[in-house]
Amino acid sequence: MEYLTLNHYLLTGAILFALGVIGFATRRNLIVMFLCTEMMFQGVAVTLVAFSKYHGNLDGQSFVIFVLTIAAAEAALALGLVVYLFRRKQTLDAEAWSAMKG
Amino acid sequence: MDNASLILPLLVLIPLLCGFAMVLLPKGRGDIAKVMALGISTGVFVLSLFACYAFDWSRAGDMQLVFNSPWVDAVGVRAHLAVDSISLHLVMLTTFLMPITILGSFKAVKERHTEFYLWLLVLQAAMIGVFCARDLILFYICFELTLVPLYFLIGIFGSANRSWASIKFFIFTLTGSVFTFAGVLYVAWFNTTLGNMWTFDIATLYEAALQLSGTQQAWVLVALLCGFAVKVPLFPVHTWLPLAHTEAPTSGSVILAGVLLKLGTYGLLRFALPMAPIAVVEYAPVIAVFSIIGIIYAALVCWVQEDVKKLVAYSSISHLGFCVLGMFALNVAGVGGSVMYMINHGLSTGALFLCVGMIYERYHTRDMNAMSGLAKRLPIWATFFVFFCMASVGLPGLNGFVGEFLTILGTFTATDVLGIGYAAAAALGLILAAIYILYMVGRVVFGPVKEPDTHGEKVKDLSTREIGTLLPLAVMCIVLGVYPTPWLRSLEPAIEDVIRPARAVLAAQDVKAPQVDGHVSNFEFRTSSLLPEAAQ
Amino acid sequence: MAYGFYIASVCGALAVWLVLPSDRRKPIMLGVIAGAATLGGLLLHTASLAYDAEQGTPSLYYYIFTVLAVLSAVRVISHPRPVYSALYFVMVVLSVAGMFLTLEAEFMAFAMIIIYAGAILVTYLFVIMLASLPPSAYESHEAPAYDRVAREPFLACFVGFALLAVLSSIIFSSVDPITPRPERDAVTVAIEQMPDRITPVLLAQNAINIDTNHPDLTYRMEEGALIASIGIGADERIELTSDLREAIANSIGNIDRVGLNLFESHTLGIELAGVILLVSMVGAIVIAKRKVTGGNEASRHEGTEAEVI
Amino acid sequence: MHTLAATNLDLINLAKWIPLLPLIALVINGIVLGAFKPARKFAALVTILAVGGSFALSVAVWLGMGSASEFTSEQAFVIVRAFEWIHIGGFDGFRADVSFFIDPLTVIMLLTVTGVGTLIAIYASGYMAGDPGYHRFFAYIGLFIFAMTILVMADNLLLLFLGWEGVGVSSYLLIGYYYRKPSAVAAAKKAFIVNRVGDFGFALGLMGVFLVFGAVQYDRVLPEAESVYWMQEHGLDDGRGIFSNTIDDADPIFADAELVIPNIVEVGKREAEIFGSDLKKTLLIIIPFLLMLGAFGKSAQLPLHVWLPDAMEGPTPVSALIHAATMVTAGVYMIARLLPIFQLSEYALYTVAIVGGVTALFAATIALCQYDIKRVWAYSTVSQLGYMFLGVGVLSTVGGVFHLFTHAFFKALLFLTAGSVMHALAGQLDMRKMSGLFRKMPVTAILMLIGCLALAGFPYTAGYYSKDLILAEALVAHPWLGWMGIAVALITAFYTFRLWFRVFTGPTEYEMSNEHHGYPSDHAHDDDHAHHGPHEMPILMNAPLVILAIGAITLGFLTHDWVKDMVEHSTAGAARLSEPHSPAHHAAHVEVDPHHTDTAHHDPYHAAHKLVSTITKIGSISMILLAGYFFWFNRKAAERIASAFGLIKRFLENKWYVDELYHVIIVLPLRVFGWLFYLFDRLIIDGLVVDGLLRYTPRLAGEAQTPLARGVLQGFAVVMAIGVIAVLAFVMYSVL
Repeated sequence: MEYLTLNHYLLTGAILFALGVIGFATRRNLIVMFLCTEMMFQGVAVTLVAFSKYHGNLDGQSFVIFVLTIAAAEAALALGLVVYLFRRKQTLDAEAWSAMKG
Repeated sequence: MDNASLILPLLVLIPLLCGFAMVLLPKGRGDIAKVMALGISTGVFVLSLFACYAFDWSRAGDMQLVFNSPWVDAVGVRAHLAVDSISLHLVMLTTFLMPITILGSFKAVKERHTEFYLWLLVLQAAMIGVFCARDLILFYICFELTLVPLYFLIGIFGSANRSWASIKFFIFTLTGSVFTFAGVLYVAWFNTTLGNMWTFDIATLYEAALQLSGTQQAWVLVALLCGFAVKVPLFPVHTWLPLAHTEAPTSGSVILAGVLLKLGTYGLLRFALPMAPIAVVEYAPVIAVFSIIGIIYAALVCWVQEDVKKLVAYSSISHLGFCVLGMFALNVAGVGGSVMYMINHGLSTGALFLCVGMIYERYHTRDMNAMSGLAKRLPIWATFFVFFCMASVGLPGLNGFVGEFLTILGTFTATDVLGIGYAAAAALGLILAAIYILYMVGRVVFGPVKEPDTHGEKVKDLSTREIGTLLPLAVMCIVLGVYPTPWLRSLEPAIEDVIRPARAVLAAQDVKAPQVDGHVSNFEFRTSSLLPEAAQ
Repeated sequence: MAYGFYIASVCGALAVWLVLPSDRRKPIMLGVIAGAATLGGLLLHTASLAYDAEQGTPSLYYYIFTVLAVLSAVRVISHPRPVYSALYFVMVVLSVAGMFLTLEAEFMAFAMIIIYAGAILVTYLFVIMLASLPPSAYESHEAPAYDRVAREPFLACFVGFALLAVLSSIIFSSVDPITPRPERDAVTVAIEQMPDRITPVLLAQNAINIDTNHPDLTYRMEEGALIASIGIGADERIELTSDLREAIANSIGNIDRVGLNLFESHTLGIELAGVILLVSMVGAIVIAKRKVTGGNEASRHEGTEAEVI
Repeated sequence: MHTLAATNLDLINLAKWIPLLPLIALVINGIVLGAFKPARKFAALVTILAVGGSFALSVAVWLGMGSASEFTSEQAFVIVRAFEWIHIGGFDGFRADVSFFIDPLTVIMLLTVTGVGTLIAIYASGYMAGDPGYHRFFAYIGLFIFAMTILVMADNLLLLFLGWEGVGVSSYLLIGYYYRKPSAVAAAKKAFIVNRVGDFGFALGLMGVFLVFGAVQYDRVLPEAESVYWMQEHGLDDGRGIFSNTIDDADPIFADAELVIPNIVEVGKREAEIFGSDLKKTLLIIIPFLLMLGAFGKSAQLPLHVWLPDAMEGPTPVSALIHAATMVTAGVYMIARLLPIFQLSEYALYTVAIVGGVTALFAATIALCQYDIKRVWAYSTVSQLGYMFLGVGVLSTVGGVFHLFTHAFFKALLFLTAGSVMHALAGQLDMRKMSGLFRKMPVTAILMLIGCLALAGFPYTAGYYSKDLILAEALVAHPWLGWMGIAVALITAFYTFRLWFRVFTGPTEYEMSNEHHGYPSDHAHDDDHAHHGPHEMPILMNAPLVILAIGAITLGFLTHDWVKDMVEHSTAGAARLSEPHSPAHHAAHVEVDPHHTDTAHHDPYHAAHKLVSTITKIGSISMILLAGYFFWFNRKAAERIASAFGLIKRFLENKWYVDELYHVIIVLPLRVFGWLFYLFDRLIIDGLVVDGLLRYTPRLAGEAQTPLARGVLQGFAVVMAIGVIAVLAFVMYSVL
């Protein structure tokens, strides 16, 4: 029972990533969209740690730290923006912000 | 590098840089802009005369005044400019027409002068660049660069439907030339497969292209035709032209008809003929048939036009049909006629557009129903107009004839490629040309006097400035019609170079002909179709 | 071999498409069944692949965490209420953390739980509370359309599972063991420790002139021991033996090692991460401090836009 | 290069000034006088001096040539080189220079053109006086004379073509001279376009000649054609020499005249080439037909005759000069000049003869029923031109050219007197509205009478001799054509005098027209005649008429032998054509008396000659009397007969409905095709394909992906995902 293959973990990561993509594309709620990006991070994190294990060094794990950092920064900024946008239009619909005007 | 080698880069750079320098002019000083533009273009013309002087006419077929410096070394792109007599004549045409065009638009352009002249000068630089470029990439850059100024000239300074016209013109020609570029890139890539370095030197690629198989050449030819046929424009990809012409300002039309259309024929001459000789020999009849359809079709369409400018635009399509036809006759007379036709069409049709523009400036309409008998009101204009119409019809002694006759003669005598039937069909265009041109002259110049409402403005005959624009053209029309010898003589060696590969293919076919059934029967079919019963 | 993944992708796509929120009635149960079947099939398939390659069967925990993670993930993207999405996301994070434990990345696992589930998700929940309608709205079908109806679900499912299909067929183009091998860890640890022991030996040998950065150093394994062989002269070599079990016992834990790795190899990265966090903090404050005057602003803004353009 | 006592090269070298003088007149009139208004009254003087100068030069060239027989025996022709024109393709390539071919035929044509041209210019200086476009008119006349002289002097087909089209364009400008009159503009257009149809044939024929003979210069083509003909006839390929000429590289501009001496060169090569190639043999057969088309267009023969009657919209001097005396005869000249080529095709000359004969009859019948004086003369011209073609077609080039020569005089006379009548009646041309004008303008009446007599072939007038020659030859060659010609001669006499009697005899009645100089007289400054009634013309206008009249009477018996001598010794000489052409042979030939060749077919010819002259003598007189009866003494009877044949009369009055026919079968379909093509262009090519298919396909493709690119973030994400998938798939399938 102690034997694992790298492929299993990669598959899990891929599934999480793919589901994140689907969620990002289908959900129209800005907050949920960001949740989905976080989910993609999760998939990536699994992959990174798996490779870290596979290669026997800790660079993968270090990168997960960075991923965490980015996720935190993103959460702070993005959620700030979401709140801001919500206050502008009273909606979280992503399509309300589809016009590219500068 | 001697001084002569700097002439060509200067020819390209002076209008380009001076054109952009005009941006610095204070706003609202259109008077400065136009005088400056006239001065610059005249200067360029003088410089091109120097080029003629520096050019060694005794070896007119060779590339001379070479300027060759590295540009993008990584892929072998070079800034390589040089001219042989064909290019030089076309450069001369460009530099000659440009001051006239600028002078002709002094009054027509009422606002945004600086922009207008800027784009004209940039256009000139690009056109000269096309004719001088000996590097494929440079050629292509200049070729496409011509689109931009004209896009703005039509889009900003055109008439009512200008924005659609400019877009259509742009997309139409750009789409075609992308394929052309793919075609020549293919040749360049093919060159590397022969174990050579990447290069876009046209002369080198000529040699490489000769190693292409027949099928490969056919594809290259198709790719080249995609762009150049649109530019020419050959039937059935001509529909952008009437629209562009009717919407373009006068000067845009003059340059478009005078020089820009020749980029297409020039491209065919420079690339199709030497790079795909086998395919050219094989498909010359097909292309000739399209040219002939264009000649007759456009001529008939001309006849039912109500808009003078549109008529002249369609006549360009008909005329350029001769140009392409002569080129694919693949003999000296045909190709020589074709090149002469390029020059002559530039002069006479350019002049016709100027004339039409003068009417438009006076009456703000080009509708034939609204005007008639203008000879009474504008005798000098009428004289010039009839004169250029006659040049356009191909009256012997005027310039149009030389090209037209030689192209048909070339077609007629090219029994190994085209032959008599093609010439006869094309010659029908002579009759039709007379019909539509005289129809126009009869309605506009002659007949009972009828003028459009000018809202109380008094219509005056041509001013000295306007005569000044038409007179040089008229003089050149006569000179080229009466004494084309210098042009023909100098073109001959260059043309021989261009058609050499195709002639070699034909010579090889002749040798093979007795064994190959197809050729013999083809030939017999062509000739026998002309035989009357009695002769057989 | 890849066809299994393709079939699974198609089924999965169908399943996700069915369970995504929509105004129309869809056979959600069918989706659930298809999804379960897909996931089960997929895992069995991978297990069999690993088995075929004689790499043994993976740990049971892996399967538990994977199933948990995937199911929660599906719920994250399919639940119409953002609060529940966020809560399911916590589940995803927890299962991923569990998976990290199976990979012997204890530090990462706990960092995940603390930072993600603890900090980030709480922020999300705050925002959701701030910016969402009351729960009653969702219950009475007055939820905003952007939560009720998924956007282009079919296309998204297609794309997502196409991605998954491609990825999985690449992943399984070769099967490689990731078995936790104590020997390998031991060797790693022993090699890490070895230089500390080598330097005094070299000093003792007065072999100062040896380039200590690039010593002529080779390792080899003999009977559960690691032997390092150092060349100090033309032919002379010194051999040092290290017991691997001892080495492991002497080695530091996962947290220390991650820390060492971070600050030894990724110093600049760590600094930059700090800067990013700082900047994002400042940015968040700036954004939050902006004054917005609600719905009126929207209409006024539209008006000015027209003028500007 | 020989210099011969009989031939003065210096004089012949003056030939290059002949076209130049009218050209200078054109430039002065068109540009200098156009810009400087007060001097415009000198326009006529400039042109008269220029054309007169050309005439003087032509006379000088004629004198320089010496006697035709001597000239021909020594050098056949002289080429005066001016400068190189179109030359491409190296030594074997196409070459056509501006250089002039002087032989007796050229000289006859030159004398006719410039002589008649001068007289008509003098007449026109009076006729056109007061017209606002005075200088313009004389500029066009200068252009015409320039082109016409180029046409007759050209040494190659292409230069001929230049003249050919040049006269066409000047004719266009002159017919449309009253450009505000729509009918004049239409007529001008018609003339040019119908001529272009002919030119189409001519141009192709020219190219055919180049393809077969490798040159278009007469001095290379004609001898070779003769030699080929000889071989065709005799089945020989013995490589005997023919004339050929060493061609020096022309000095670019104004080289001296060059005597071209026939010399033996290596020949047979090209002949062998011609006989060896099916294509070339075929071309030899069709070339004459193509050239013929050109001739028929220019000379208004069936089926391209329609433009000439309409061309009468131009000022009357123009009708006289261009559409009667000179330009329209260019076709005859061309066929005469290229006779060796026409001979090579079995049926070519026969066709020419048939078309000529049929046209003569056809036009004469129409002339019978026309009421417009100028139209009667126009159809008469078409008919007489038919005679000339008949003459050339039966190898009687002497007859054809002689008739051309005399016709120029009497038809010019007829037109100009018609112009005088028109001038007197303020533009009235309808003979139903005039009668008994003899009392008002006797001089004009007598002058026209002389012209009419010559046209009717009254014994011993000019027309009698020339017509006689043609008819006799025709009767020998193709009897049915001969008889048809005789019938036409009778009809001609009748309609000619129908006109004269109606206009000048009977009770004096007339109705003035309100038109003069082409326009309704809204500007009355020059219409003082309207107040005075018909009157005689001033002496300035009558003097040239008198000269023409004298010519019309005397030229026949005075110049009969001269013309024969000239033509027989030109390249068009029938004698040369039937003889082989080795230089040796040629030299032998010269010793023979020119009349000697006639003895070859002495008996039939002389019998025919006698027959014809008897018939025409009696016939013309009786027809004149008949016309006199109907149109002088008993006009009622004429009307009764006319009404009895109402249907035929209407048919003839409407010119056999040829115009209408052409309109329906050619013009209308072309126009319809024009519209259809335009619609096709706009709707199908531009509309459906370009704006539809080509424009909307990318557009639809774009529309299809708008859900992804509507500006919503997710769309971009999906596109990005698709891109990632594509890359991964590519990696997977290509790398892994």
